[in-house]
Amino acid sequence: MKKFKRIAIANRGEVAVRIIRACEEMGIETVLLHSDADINTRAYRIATKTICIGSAETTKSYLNIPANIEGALASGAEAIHPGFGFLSENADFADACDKAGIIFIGPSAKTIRELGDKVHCRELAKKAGLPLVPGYEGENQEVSHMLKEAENIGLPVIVKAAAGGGGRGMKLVSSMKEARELIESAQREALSSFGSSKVFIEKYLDHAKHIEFQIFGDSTGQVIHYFDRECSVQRRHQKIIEEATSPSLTDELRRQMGEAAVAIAQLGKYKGAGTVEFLLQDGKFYLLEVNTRLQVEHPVTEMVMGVDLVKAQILTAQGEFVFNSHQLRIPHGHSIECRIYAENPYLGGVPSTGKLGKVEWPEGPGRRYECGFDEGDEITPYYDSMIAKVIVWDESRSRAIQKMVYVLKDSVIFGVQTNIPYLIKILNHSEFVNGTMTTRFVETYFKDPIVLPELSEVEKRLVEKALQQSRGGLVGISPWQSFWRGI
Amino acid sequence: MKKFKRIAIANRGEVAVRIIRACEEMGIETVLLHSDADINTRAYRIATKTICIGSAETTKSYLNIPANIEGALASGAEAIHPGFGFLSENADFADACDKAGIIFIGPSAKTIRELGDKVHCRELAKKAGLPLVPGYEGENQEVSHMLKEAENIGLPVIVKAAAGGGGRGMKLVSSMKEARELIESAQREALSSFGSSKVFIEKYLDHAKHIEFQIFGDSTGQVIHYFDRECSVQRRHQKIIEEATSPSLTDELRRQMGEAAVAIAQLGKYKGAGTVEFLLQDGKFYLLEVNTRLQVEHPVTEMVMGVDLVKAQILTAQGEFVFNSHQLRIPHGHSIECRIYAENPYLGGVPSTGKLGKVEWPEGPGRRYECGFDEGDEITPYYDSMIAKVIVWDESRSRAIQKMVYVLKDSVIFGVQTNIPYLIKILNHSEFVNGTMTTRFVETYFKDPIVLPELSEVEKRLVEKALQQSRGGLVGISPWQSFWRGI
Amino acid sequence: MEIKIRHNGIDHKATVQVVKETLWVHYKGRTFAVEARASSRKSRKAGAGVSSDKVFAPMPGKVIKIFVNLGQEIEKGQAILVMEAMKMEYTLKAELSGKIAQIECCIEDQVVLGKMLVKIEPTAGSTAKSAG
Amino acid sequence: MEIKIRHNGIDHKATVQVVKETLWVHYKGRTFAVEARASSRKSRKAGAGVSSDKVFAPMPGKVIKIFVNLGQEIEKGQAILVMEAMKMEYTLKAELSGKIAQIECCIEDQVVLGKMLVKIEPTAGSTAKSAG
Repeated sequence: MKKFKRIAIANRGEVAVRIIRACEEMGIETVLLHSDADINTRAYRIATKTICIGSAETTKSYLNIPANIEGALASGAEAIHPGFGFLSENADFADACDKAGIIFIGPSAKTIRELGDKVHCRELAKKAGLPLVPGYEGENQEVSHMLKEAENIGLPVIVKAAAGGGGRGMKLVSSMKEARELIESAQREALSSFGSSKVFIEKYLDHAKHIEFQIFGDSTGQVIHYFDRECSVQRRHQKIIEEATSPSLTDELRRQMGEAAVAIAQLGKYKGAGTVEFLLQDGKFYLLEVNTRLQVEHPVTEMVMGVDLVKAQILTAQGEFVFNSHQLRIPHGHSIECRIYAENPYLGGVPSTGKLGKVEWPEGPGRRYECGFDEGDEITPYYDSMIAKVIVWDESRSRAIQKMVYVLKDSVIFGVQTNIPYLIKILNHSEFVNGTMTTRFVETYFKDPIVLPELSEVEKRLVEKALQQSRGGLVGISPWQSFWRGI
Repeated sequence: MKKFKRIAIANRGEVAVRIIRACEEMGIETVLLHSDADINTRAYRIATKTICIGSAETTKSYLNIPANIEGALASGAEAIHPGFGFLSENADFADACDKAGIIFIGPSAKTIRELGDKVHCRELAKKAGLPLVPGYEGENQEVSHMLKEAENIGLPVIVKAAAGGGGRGMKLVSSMKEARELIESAQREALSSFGSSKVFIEKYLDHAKHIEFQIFGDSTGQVIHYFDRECSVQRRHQKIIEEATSPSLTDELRRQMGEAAVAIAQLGKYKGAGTVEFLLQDGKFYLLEVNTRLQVEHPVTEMVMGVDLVKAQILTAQGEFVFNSHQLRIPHGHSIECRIYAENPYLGGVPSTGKLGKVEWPEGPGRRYECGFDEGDEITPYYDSMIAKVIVWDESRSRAIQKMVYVLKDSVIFGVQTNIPYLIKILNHSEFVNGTMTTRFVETYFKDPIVLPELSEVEKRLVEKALQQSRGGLVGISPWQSFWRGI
Repeated sequence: MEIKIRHNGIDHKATVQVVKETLWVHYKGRTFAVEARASSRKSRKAGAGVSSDKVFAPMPGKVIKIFVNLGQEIEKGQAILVMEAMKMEYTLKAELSGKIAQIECCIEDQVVLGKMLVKIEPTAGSTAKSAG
Repeated sequence: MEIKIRHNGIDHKATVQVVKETLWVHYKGRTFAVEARASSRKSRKAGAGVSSDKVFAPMPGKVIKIFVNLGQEIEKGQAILVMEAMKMEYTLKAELSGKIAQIECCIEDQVVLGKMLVKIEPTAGSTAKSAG
């Protein structure tokens, strides 16, 4: 057992802020290992120390193992928190940390290899008797071979990065005509995002729900779960809205799936925070994958379970986290998270970059904002476009939805377009309200960009007044001679 | 059962904001009934409608029953939420609402009279077999008579407003020499704060803890409790730091006190949110009083119990709140609240008024800020000096304390002095850390104003640089020729 | 900045700010942006992206694949090129049928927002849909 | 405003703001305020309140009780008057023994922060404690 004095953070944006806040409260200093493009971010401002480890390109900085290790060593950090994405599920990075005498905050390299690599994970799952989605996970990555495999499994199939997660490099193939282009594209994205072009193919369940269990292994090797989340609202296989607990599980299903999640985690000797993802269709569940890291959507679990997963990760790495066996683990109320993307919802979600103007997240009970940027910061095109997460908690799901809609409307983000109007439409959709949405919900109902509403009379008058004031009272120029700014 | 479209708020500051936020999320419009001194406050800015009901003096506005009723009627509100303080425990106000056809969000006027008036409450408690602190609650308010009663009970005694709460008009009498002046002073404060000079006298328990239970009566007449809070950290009988749950109760004591709290609330046919306050000394508890309203410290209960008491109040007033008997009520983790007062901690807490500069409450998981004012707002001398509340939640008490200290240090409030340095000293005191503090904790260890620390070299250099920049680079004037600003 | 107007006897409040020549407005739960530059007459209609006969870059990013050649006949809806930004790929498609008249980018080009990438000469009879 | 200085080779960052002639500084978890007016030579030492031989108003508020009369002999620690602000009463006490030399307020007066309320002529030998 060893208390950390200083932890390095091999990440950026809101998750870096999340980790720094936990460290601050625990009296631990932080070192942000950042790229040169991330000087104007909240994490940079609040970290105890900052070390620039490379240029904007992720392969030069956030994916660069030697640079991260060097930075951590130079700063005197005793441990590294990898956050999510980037190197968080990279076993080689965990090994490199070991070798350098730095504690990697996460499961062991061996566990990451066994559970995090989807191929090994599927083998382990078979041993544990967990149901799997039919698929191809072979070494032969020739596109022509992959095409044959896809045909064998039967369309629709999904192509996904073997080393990936979070929807990156995932493609849905519905017809053989487009199969070649999609497989190639998935391989390219896998390479640029995860450093390996390896992909595999899986039967696509076309009316399934995405249900996942938060698992945790304490310092003594005990593994438990902190109940479930539902993340069926996905666009291009990337989660947009997550909630805890799922509105779709019966007590019996919840029990079975929770037991399955713990079983596979135990087989992998899991330590720290992880997630076992399932697809649920027609009352049957299938193992999707295991994410051997903190999840983007971990806050909804924290809200309903009354836990702090990041602190638990750090305490586990210190060797002093042990479950209290007397404590009942029961979810309280309902929590929803919306991911705020800097993108133009009126153009189908193309990224929107630029300098942030005013950013206001209105305070209130049961509201939590995880944000990596403040007014004056620049949203650059180099990284994921998720700039913040809005999390709400309330006593019931319907109240949580109502609260989320209100909070999103009341939040102010100037300088970049965001998906907030899109999120509000989703939250108000009857399928979401009834909790019956599947992973195809978004592509079914929200395939097209949403329509930019015309300005009302009042809105036009507000614009006129604002422009007059900002021009120091210069009048006579109707803004309607200028044009809408689409991005 | 009737859904409200519009609720009037007969209050100000952070509690008005709290109520408006709850209404917004429920889709209910709000009408702020405010004094003319409260134009520059957050509640004024975010309410759907605002109606000025009188001048700054509380008797002309916030304590003026006809003005509040008129304002509510004029605005078309169907219900009034009284918040806490002001008219919240005034049975005449509840009656006036009834008469005007407006729903008073709180218990019935009859319940307020029976439980809220301390004299009636003690009678009811005797019926219910609840242990009481010895005291005098008679009608004879002649100071000479009160002096005799005080002598009979035996010093030390406490003098408190019959209609009051929250420490207002409470005085501790330790010697007969000062008794007359203190009784008179208590009567004056009672008159100015609650409109009645009636006070009563009670034996002072000199090493007691203040423990209270949050009770709630639903629309069907069922009464339950949402566990306990400890509020032993009091200065001049005003709470400063509160927490849920109390670190001082055994399971058995908690059960007994909870049952006693529910018993007296049931006798009073309690509807909505209320608090039963006890003193606990040497393992024995005594009923202190019942507060027939929302409590300032209600957020700590909300954090550990997973409830929203304000929404529950509104739903109860709508006649649609019914407890779910299947739901387990178990506290999760620990929550602490610090009241932020605009006062000078280096001068024993004299009020500090003025225009607010920068106000920054740093975001993070398990942090909640209830604040009534923003940058540019004026803190006026007319009202209570509590300008905000900082609430934290964490998995354990020790972690919650650590988090609170960090959060208080990281918060920025410019323009008025606050009690933050004082709070930090209290939070770090071993009695508080061990949870052994009594209601005399503050007067024992924090009687004297805290000492204003000398500026360090670095701080002096920061001041020099800041002054140079703010004067547009004008140099050569050492700020050490100017003087410390005490207030 | 907070502004207030009176319209038909009712007050309306909004939060507004000019950020880099764009006016941002938050009013009644909706945020929208308009060009603040008075002299701007240049049309940057809703959206860059594919607007009538030109394919614009809908975001800053990298061109990673071009499917068409100069002079090639294309169908409405046909993929023109692929851009990458923020680690995601976006396929830009033709909004009308015609012939590729101009290609203004190369593979691996970093392009700025709104750059015209490809121009299409419409087939007679194929009308450009208004991009509103 | 954020400012940064370098001291002994280490960077120190602080948040600062001038509000109404007072400079406010937040540095390493502590907020403090100093007079920003360069010309201010007037001593407003830590505290108003009772400072040596004068009783100042420690806050804006109302005088509700005066216990002393002009010329009256008083003891150190004796209550001089009661002020009310924010619904709380504050008793101001003498910091030294002496004779009331001046009374500059009446009951019910609204007084501003720092106003001199009562002046005491110290008894020979009674020294004013520094108010620091």
